[in-house]
Amino acid sequence: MSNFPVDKIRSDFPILAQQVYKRPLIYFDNAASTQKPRQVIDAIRHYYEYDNCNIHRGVHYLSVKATEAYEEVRRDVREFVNAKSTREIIFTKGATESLNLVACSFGRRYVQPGDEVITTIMEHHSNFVPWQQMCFERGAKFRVAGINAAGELDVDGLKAQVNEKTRLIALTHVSNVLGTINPIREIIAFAHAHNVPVLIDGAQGVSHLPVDVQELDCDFYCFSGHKMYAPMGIGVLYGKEALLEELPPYQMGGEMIKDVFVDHTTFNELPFKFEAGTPNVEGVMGLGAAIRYLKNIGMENIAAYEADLLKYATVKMSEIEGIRMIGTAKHKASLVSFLLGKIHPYDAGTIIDKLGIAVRTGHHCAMPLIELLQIPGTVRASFAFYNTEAEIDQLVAAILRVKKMFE
Amino acid sequence: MSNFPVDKIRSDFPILAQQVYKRPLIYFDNAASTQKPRQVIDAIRHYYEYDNCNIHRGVHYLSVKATEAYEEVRRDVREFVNAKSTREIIFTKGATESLNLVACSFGRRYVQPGDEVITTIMEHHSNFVPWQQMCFERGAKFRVAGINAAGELDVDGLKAQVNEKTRLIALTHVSNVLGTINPIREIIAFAHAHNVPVLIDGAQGVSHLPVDVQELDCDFYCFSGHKMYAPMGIGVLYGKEALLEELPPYQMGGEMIKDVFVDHTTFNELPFKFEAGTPNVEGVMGLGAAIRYLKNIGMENIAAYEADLLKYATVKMSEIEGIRMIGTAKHKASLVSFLLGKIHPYDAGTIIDKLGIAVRTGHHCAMPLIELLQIPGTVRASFAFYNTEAEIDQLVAAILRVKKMFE
Amino acid sequence: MLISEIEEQIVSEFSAFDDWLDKYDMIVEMGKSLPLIDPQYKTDQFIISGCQSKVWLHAALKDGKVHFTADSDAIITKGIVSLLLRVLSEQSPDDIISASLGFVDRIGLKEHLSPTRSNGLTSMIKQMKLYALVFKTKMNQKN
Amino acid sequence: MLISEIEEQIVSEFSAFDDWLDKYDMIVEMGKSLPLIDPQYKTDQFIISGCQSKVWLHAALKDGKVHFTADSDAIITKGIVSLLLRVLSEQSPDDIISASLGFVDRIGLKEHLSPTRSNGLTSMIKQMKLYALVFKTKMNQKN
Ligand SMILES: Cc1ncc(COP(=O)(O)O)c(C=O)c1O
Ligand SMILES: Cc1ncc(COP(=O)(O)O)c(C=O)c1O
Repeated sequence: MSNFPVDKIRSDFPILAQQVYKRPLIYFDNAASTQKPRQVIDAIRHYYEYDNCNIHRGVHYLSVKATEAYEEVRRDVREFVNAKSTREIIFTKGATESLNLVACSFGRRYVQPGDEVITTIMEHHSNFVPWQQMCFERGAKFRVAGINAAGELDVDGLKAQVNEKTRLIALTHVSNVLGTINPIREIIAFAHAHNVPVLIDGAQGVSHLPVDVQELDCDFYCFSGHKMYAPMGIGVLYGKEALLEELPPYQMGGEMIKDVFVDHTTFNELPFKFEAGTPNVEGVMGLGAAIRYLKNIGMENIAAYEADLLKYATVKMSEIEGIRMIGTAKHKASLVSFLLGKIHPYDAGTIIDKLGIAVRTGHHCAMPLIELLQIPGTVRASFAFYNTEAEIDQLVAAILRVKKMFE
Repeated sequence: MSNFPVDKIRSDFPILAQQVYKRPLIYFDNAASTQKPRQVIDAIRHYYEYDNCNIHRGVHYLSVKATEAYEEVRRDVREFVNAKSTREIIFTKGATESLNLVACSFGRRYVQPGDEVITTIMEHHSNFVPWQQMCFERGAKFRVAGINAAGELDVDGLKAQVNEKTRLIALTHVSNVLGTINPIREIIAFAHAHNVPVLIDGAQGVSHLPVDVQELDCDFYCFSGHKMYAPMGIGVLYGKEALLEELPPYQMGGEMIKDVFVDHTTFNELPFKFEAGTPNVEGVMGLGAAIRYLKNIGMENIAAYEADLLKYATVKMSEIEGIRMIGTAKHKASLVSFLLGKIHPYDAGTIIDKLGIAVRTGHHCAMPLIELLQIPGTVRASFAFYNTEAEIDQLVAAILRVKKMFE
Repeated sequence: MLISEIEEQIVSEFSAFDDWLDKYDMIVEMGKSLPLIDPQYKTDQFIISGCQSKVWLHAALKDGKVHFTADSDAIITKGIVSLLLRVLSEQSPDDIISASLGFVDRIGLKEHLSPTRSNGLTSMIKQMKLYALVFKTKMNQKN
Repeated sequence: MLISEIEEQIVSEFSAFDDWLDKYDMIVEMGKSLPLIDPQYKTDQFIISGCQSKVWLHAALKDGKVHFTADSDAIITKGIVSLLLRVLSEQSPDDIISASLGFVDRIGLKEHLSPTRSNGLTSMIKQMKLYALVFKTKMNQKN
């Protein structure tokens, strides 16, 4: 931990120098959205000052330059998650769109009445509702795997739900409420043994852990740029080429089209087939800069530093009387959800905020989980590699202040 | 024309100082995507340096601040197009997504086998293929209105296609190939007299003309930020509240959700009902800055200046021997599409580019129109209010050079 | 007392505090002392759901004045609810409908009433005004 | 001649021009002098469609060498096609498959072969190598 260059890293993030309520900002809402390093902000500015243009199909200088830069980032993303081919990397506007795209196109292609789709009770709404609604629409059965008391996936229960009618398993890499890192490799191997493809919601995975989609052997992997230090409005869908080839296109227009006639239309090849409309080239430039930034630090180093932060926070916070940690899985990403006695998360969050610390409170878009746990929500502090132990100490002090106030 | 402050305006656009092939850039590809003023670029930077955060549902300082800024821009957009209520302003990733959203949700709600949808032969693929495919899927008839020799919509022909089975008319405000400004008010009035709602593709309208959706009385109006000096990855769908209320949601997840249970989900109110996933707050901030910038200059002034540019270009270019103007409508926005004798657009565009002038060549994502005209595409110079007559003179010189080279 | 008078009163009470913590301490106290709502009204039918905290609201018309009772599962919300009740309860429908409630802003709690802050309080005010409107319509019909 | 030798030849021919306009003049000339493709091959079956210009390509195997003929509706494309034919036509399938075609970059026409430039030329090279591969397989089967 001592040789992780956190001071240098902090100086890359202009917003961390910001004051809120006359106190230095402590930003622990990273699971909602991460802050952006100078390198990403500069990449956006540079793009608009020198290269901005609509891409593909243009023959002029800027268009060729912007197109090449855009496709270069596709290669960077391919490498970042170790996909086999750039044909497997689709740019979307975010994880939610990636998930909706697959739910829609996979559903239309493969899901018939009586079929089944399995997800889990710890999913974010974005990986729950698209499947639920698609199943309703197509007359399929929507199955939901459970968890144990520590907030770990009931893997045996999930496996027991797999049968010959199962068309897909959609589950999260990391829970955004519990922090639980799911044993996705094991589940993928099991599912494949039963010929069931697996989609991984990597929105909370890719910013914390090195991801290798070939090693995982997952069929789809979805994530958002804004949760991995890149701009908003850009996301990625990774899919195995053979599967993506089979899926019908999702939105229509732009580069996803090959030929249009009054009575029919033919579609472009992968990956363009799924990229409708003028793409968010700016977002892609920013994503490229973010990936270069992360590569520079090293995902392994980030994971190790964040694991230390999590350990530190867990120890320090567990010492607080009356605290209840929500999510105590053995394998956890760097976030802590908690409740303080009978204090409502909204009350706690309001006071913690006034002390300059940004935490998130509420159901974190995972209402089925919150309902299962029969709690009013949680307070969640989620750490990034620019956070420090000193900041965690401040959080502990703030929590003590909250307790004093409400108890 | 003389008192339009074009020099001052040009100095707001950093990219216009850019050199390509050692020549000052002349950017005439504005219909594909416009350049961004400093004010927009700075708004993005400021957002990431001071306010960046995921919005809605957060109780902490940054989240409240970013949410308020986001909703403030919704009010700005409402005013910009004069919608009745902010509930009618949906943020999307672009015109293409807006159009796909309506095609999908409207189709599911209102289009049955045997019904009909009317569009026109001059549509951009993004306002053609979504309807075509939706009609195929739902067993509806896809009808296409034609044009006359000047590239003007055959309004009588379109009216004659309206019958009791017509569910919607989808047409463009301004053609991105021909420049034609369609008589949408007349068509909307006619359609409403037959109880048919009308969707307007405003991607090429909103940056050139003052738009008042209440005065037009259109039912939907769609546009992209990046074609109106705002960032990429952001767009708008305007829809009449009563209609939007009736449409089922499109993508699932995020703020569009009210309550989720394992066996059902309820959805949020307008406008949130159609905004799934973490929104592109950055894009919205940029859109707000762009709208303020445009308001400052005045859409009337912009329209007048661009009309002068168009007139100048039309006169000067018509003097070129062998030039064929594609699109000579009486009401035209500031773009010229043309062909030079038998010279292929690709050849012309390649040489014009080498002379530092960005024009677009090809079918401009309007293949049905290009097919109808039986041409290999066009060369298109599309003007923005930062362009000048002197730049048009250079284009004329470049065209003469092209003719010398290929004839 | 007039709504505007009560608002002034609250503003002057709060002006005694320099420190935001003291302000919140006071709100917490007020939250704790909010008269209990009749349990029969603490059901889903009377809930005003925000993302963060639940608010239950009930209203009755007595002698031309609206009598509100309310509760919340979060104490800060409850404190602000109690302020709203102090201002709006026992007032005439007309006065409630036209109340601007600027005091919340002036005592430095604006963010709790921001329409973009999903805490149910904005919906609560909307609901209170709606009740007032319904009562007003009823009263007019009787005349 | 070897593919690499022809490439060198072209590079040295082009090195005579300082001005890009002269380069393009030369390409236009080459485009105009490209031998006509047999009209029976100028059909949709032999088209390689890019967004910008159409390219028609035909290939035949003669004495272990591939004989290409091609055409395009755009003259610049045709000029570059003629360069590609000069390099790749009458070569063995193996040599075609392994050709790197770095000359296009070296003579400053790189953008015309960029895979992101939708002009059909990239697909044309792909198609030429595919023909070579098919012929190679055929030849091997015969042996
Ligand atoms: C686990 C998980 N999945 C999906 C999402 C949705 O991501 P986005 O809102 O960026 O589309 C989130 C974040 O909100 C998340 O935490
Ligand atoms: C008339 C018209 N409609 C729709 C679009 C699609 O816009 P976007 O690609 O920004 O979604 C365009 C631009 O490409 C257009 O010119």
